[in-house]
Amino acid sequence: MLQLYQTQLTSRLMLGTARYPAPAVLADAVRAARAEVVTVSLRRESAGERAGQAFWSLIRELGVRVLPNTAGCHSVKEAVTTAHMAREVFGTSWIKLEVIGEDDTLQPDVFGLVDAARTLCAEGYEVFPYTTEDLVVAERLLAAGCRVLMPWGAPIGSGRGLNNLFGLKALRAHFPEVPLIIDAGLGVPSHAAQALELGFDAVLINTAVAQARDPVQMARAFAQAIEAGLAARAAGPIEPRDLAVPSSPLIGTAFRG
Amino acid sequence: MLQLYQTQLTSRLMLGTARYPAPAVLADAVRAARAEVVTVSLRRESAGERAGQAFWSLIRELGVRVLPNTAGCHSVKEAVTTAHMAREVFGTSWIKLEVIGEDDTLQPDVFGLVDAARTLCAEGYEVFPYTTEDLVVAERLLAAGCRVLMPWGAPIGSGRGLNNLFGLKALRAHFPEVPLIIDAGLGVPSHAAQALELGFDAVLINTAVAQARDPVQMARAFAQAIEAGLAARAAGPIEPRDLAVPSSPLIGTAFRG
Amino acid sequence: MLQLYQTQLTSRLMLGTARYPAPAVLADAVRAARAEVVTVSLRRESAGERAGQAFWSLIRELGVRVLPNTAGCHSVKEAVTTAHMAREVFGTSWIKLEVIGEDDTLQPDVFGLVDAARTLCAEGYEVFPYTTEDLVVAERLLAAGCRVLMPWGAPIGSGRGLNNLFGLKALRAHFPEVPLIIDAGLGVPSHAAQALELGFDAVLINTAVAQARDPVQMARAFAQAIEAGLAARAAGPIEPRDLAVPSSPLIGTAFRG
Amino acid sequence: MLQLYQTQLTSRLMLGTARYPAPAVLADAVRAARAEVVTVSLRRESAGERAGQAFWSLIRELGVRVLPNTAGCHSVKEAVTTAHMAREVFGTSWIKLEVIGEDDTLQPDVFGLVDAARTLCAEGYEVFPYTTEDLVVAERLLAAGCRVLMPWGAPIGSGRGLNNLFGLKALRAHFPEVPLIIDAGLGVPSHAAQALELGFDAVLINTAVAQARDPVQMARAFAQAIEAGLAARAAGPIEPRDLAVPSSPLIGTAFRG
Amino acid sequence: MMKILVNGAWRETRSAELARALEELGYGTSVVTTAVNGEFVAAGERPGTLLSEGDRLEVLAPMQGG
Amino acid sequence: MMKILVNGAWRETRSAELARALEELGYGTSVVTTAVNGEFVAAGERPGTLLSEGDRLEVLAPMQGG
Amino acid sequence: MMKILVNGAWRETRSAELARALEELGYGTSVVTTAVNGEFVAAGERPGTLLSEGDRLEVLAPMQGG
Amino acid sequence: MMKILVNGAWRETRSAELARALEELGYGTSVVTTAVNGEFVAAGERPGTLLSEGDRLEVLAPMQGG
Repeated sequence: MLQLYQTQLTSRLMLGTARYPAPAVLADAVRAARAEVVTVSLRRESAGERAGQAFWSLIRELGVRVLPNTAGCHSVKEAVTTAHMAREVFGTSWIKLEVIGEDDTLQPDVFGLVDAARTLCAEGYEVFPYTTEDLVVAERLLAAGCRVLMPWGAPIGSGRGLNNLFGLKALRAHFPEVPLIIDAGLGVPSHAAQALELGFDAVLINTAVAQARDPVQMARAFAQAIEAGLAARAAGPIEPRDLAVPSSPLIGTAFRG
Repeated sequence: MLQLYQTQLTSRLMLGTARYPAPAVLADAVRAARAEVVTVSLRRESAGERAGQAFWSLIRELGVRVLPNTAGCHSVKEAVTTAHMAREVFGTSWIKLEVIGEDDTLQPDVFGLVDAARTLCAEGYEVFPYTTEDLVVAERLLAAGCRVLMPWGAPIGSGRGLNNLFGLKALRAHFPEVPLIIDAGLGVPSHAAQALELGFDAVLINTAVAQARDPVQMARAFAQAIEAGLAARAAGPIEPRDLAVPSSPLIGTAFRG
Repeated sequence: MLQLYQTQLTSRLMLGTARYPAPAVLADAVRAARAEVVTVSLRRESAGERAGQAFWSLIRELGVRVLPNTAGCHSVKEAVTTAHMAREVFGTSWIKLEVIGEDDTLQPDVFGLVDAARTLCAEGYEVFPYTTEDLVVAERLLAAGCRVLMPWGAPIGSGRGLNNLFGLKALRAHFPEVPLIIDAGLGVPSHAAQALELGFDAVLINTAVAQARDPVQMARAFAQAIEAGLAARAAGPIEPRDLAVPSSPLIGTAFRG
Repeated sequence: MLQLYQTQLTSRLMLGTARYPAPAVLADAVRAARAEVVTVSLRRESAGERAGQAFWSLIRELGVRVLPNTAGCHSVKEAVTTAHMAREVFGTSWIKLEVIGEDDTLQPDVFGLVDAARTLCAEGYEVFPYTTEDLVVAERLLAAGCRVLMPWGAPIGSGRGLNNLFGLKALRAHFPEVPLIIDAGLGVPSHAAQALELGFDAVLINTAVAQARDPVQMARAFAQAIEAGLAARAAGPIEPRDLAVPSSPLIGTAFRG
Repeated sequence: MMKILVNGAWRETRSAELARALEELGYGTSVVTTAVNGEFVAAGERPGTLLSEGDRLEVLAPMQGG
Repeated sequence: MMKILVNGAWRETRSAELARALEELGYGTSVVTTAVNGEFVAAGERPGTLLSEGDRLEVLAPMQGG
Repeated sequence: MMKILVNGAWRETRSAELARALEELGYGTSVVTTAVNGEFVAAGERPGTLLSEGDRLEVLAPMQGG
Repeated sequence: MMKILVNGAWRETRSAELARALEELGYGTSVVTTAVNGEFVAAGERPGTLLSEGDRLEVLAPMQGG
């Protein structure tokens, strides 16, 4: 079981809800992934279209917990206001805090992030900060009151996998007790399995599922790979070696005088 | 379904039977892996101990297909004789052909391998040659009559994963129709998932399962990861990109004038 | 020519002065490297030993420009006071600003770094901040008044080379006009050549030279590699490709019908 | 000094002569590289054009040793006949033996290579076989009489650098006394420096110089990088570490109670 | 009549009170959340919140997000 | 009595016939496969196969393998 | 006599004035730079700077650095 | 007159002797090396080497190579 604030979760796969070809595909993907948490966002609602209402009905039918994000926010003020609005409409104190610092890489502005986290934690939010692998930033976020961190694997939507393996391993080693969820940048299930094998607690996937040719099958594949990675971590993997070790025993080999 | 010679298989995970802490663990691991094929070997039998008899009973009870290997053979002659002996005792024409060329890396002797493959294919064996990622060697093995290839991922027992990714991708691209089974060198389930994602047809694992702290759980983890990799390949993964793409749509973003 | 604040430099190799086997070796290494800038530090002087006096004489005889650092400082206050003291004793407004955030990786505390940089830039210092590859931090340092950045290659003394290649390339691409000096973590000359090939302007080396078996020869090797990397960048390298292109022309090949 | 058969060489950079924008550029590049050996080839000569005569005059004026290749040969027979012809026209027993097995990657046909090497060594040629990193193939080439090996770095013209680092290191470790020259696939000088740092004896470059925007400057850059790599190897580099080690001594740090 | 900026577009509203203005603008039964001039206004405060000419009103609803 | 090398160790056997020699050596009911001087001898050929002094006999059985 | 912490060690000094105290402590002709209680004191200010019992004095000099 | 394949193209030559045929084909003073039907013919053997109708003659010269 994974504990995030007061919530116990079985699934280690969180799913983003954006960029699917159709709402029904999203719903099937969530079910295939056996996801217990999905991320959601806020946008301007047109009185005529009422697109948000349909989306919200869909999500509620899925019976999953929602983790609202502050995607697109570039300032502390925007992020905090968005968090306030999200709590009202989604009825949860969870907030995936994004303060974007740079539009090409969509990377976190770690300064704004820590400020906004401090404000929101003080107001009783349960903050899931989208951050980098920087240990010192992580320390500040924990000091601000965060009890979960969401380090990036690679830039959002890039599909590159765990880009800075060394840095991510150091982060994991440094905070053995803090739930760490890899958010963003994974492309294929083996990336997710690797994250769990390295000891990360969960993974949030969006683009890699939603933009696959078959999102539902891909959601299922990620779920399996994540279970595999978690199990492998628990099963005590072998250490990599430089030289070969024979798997078939050499004692009793025939034709050896 | 995967067709290897005349045999149709569902499972993409073959399991080696060596180096387990106990026979019962091996049996449980095979079941947990849902493996349909296990590799076996021959060794000198002591009349008193009759160790081979007990092992052979165990394997037969598992009801899996066996793929005998020629592990430890350093010459064509040894490998061919071993194949003859294996066919008799295991009652199968399948032979995992290993001709070892170098003891540190246990790497294939590609010259002896092609010679032995030619002889055995002519004698009606269904040869599974343990080879490198060398395209030209692969071509020769196919010309010799092999219909399946088993390229190494990394040196046996090293647990390094797919060492020469570029070379292995080239091999896959070059022989789109030939069943290719990654044999040797994988350490964790994410390595196996990656192999399937890249289009390899199956994976043979031994040390990474047998020497894990909990082999049974690790066997299950590999099985899941391999299913995940296969499904992901079929589901059409996204292409990796250099720059970030927002997963939350930017249209309708609040606070933007 | 490389311009760092008002100073024009020819050499792209800066040398640290610590951890050499003997002062004479340091002096020879500086000469072999044809370095124009060396980094220095401050420490507690014992009235009896006067070790600092001897070191300072040695450096002055070398006729190089010094870049004092704030090594070992963990707070803004310490770093700023150290900078004040360094300016007095070394007679330069240059300061290599280090605010260490984590003792295992000796990585920058980017929060303290930006604060200290703001203070020191306002006081007229020419600040060389030791930072990470984080683009947003870089933006803040530039906004604070820094005109040069010193991103790490890898943790200090690790000798790993450019650890986060993707992040460092993004940093270079993002600030094409800012002098970027790779500081820390390089192990061998090929690492330094690579940094210059990627467009970084200079490299600061200490451990890799000082702790080599022959520091003087290693200093010369780094100098050459850095010149090579700079020249290669200017010479317009080929793009890497996936498939092979024959270097010997195929037109006119013999024996082709 | 590097001894290749009976010849002592100072330079560790061999240069290919193909694909330069103009003959004068080639000549300048050879001089800038301070190369002592260049590779050459044979092609069909048109009686009217006499292109070969002009090229041959150019090479002779450079006063370098030539290493003729058998580029484009796909069979043992072609390669052996080409070697015979090359010896006559170039007046050298040196032959860079290429037997191409696959046109996409231009990779060696290691079977044909060993056969042709055996024939040519028996005829008194000094054979420089273009081969893969395969240890067993290397063993066969040495048994055939080769005293120098030319393993590929990556497919010809790909510019990828040392593709299979693990395999190449194993090759170097396995044959500590055999001159090993990296042939093909390098793109930038840092790749070449790395090859020398790893203990390879020399490097043959063609495309990366000839197709650079400024081949002459690039030739000089490669020469420098190779000298740097060689010197670094001799100077005893530091070992890479996982954790950071401070380069500025911590003893005597100010403000520490 | 008063001009305010609703989700970035100029709209006219007769009512100065936020709750009524929302109804007037067609959001009567929708699940939305609001901010005025960058400050969150909770649903319970909408009846007492008065808009002024030129105010920036954000009316947001659930959307897909990553 | 004849000395032969059985699985790399010198053993004595009375019978020169492979099938009987195997029984004598204690492999009577075991699932084994044999080679004499590096050549495979199938089970069906064991009765007619005669061993000579100094022959190398391999008696192999199933084992764990990777 | 006054006790102060010089580079982390307790020392006694007769003079309360920083410039004289430095001479007394043996730093008369050295190239050093000083801080009192974590604040930089420039060389020119040393004559007018008075130390108090328990003050922390840092006397630093150039050293090797990376 | 005889037809032979010179560097992959059909040419006619009056002389059957390789040395003369090369002169006839315009290679008189060039540094070239030759093969007939895939076999190397050294310069010294050209005078005594006779060509036959349909022979494949390669006339190669130094070229750029990698």
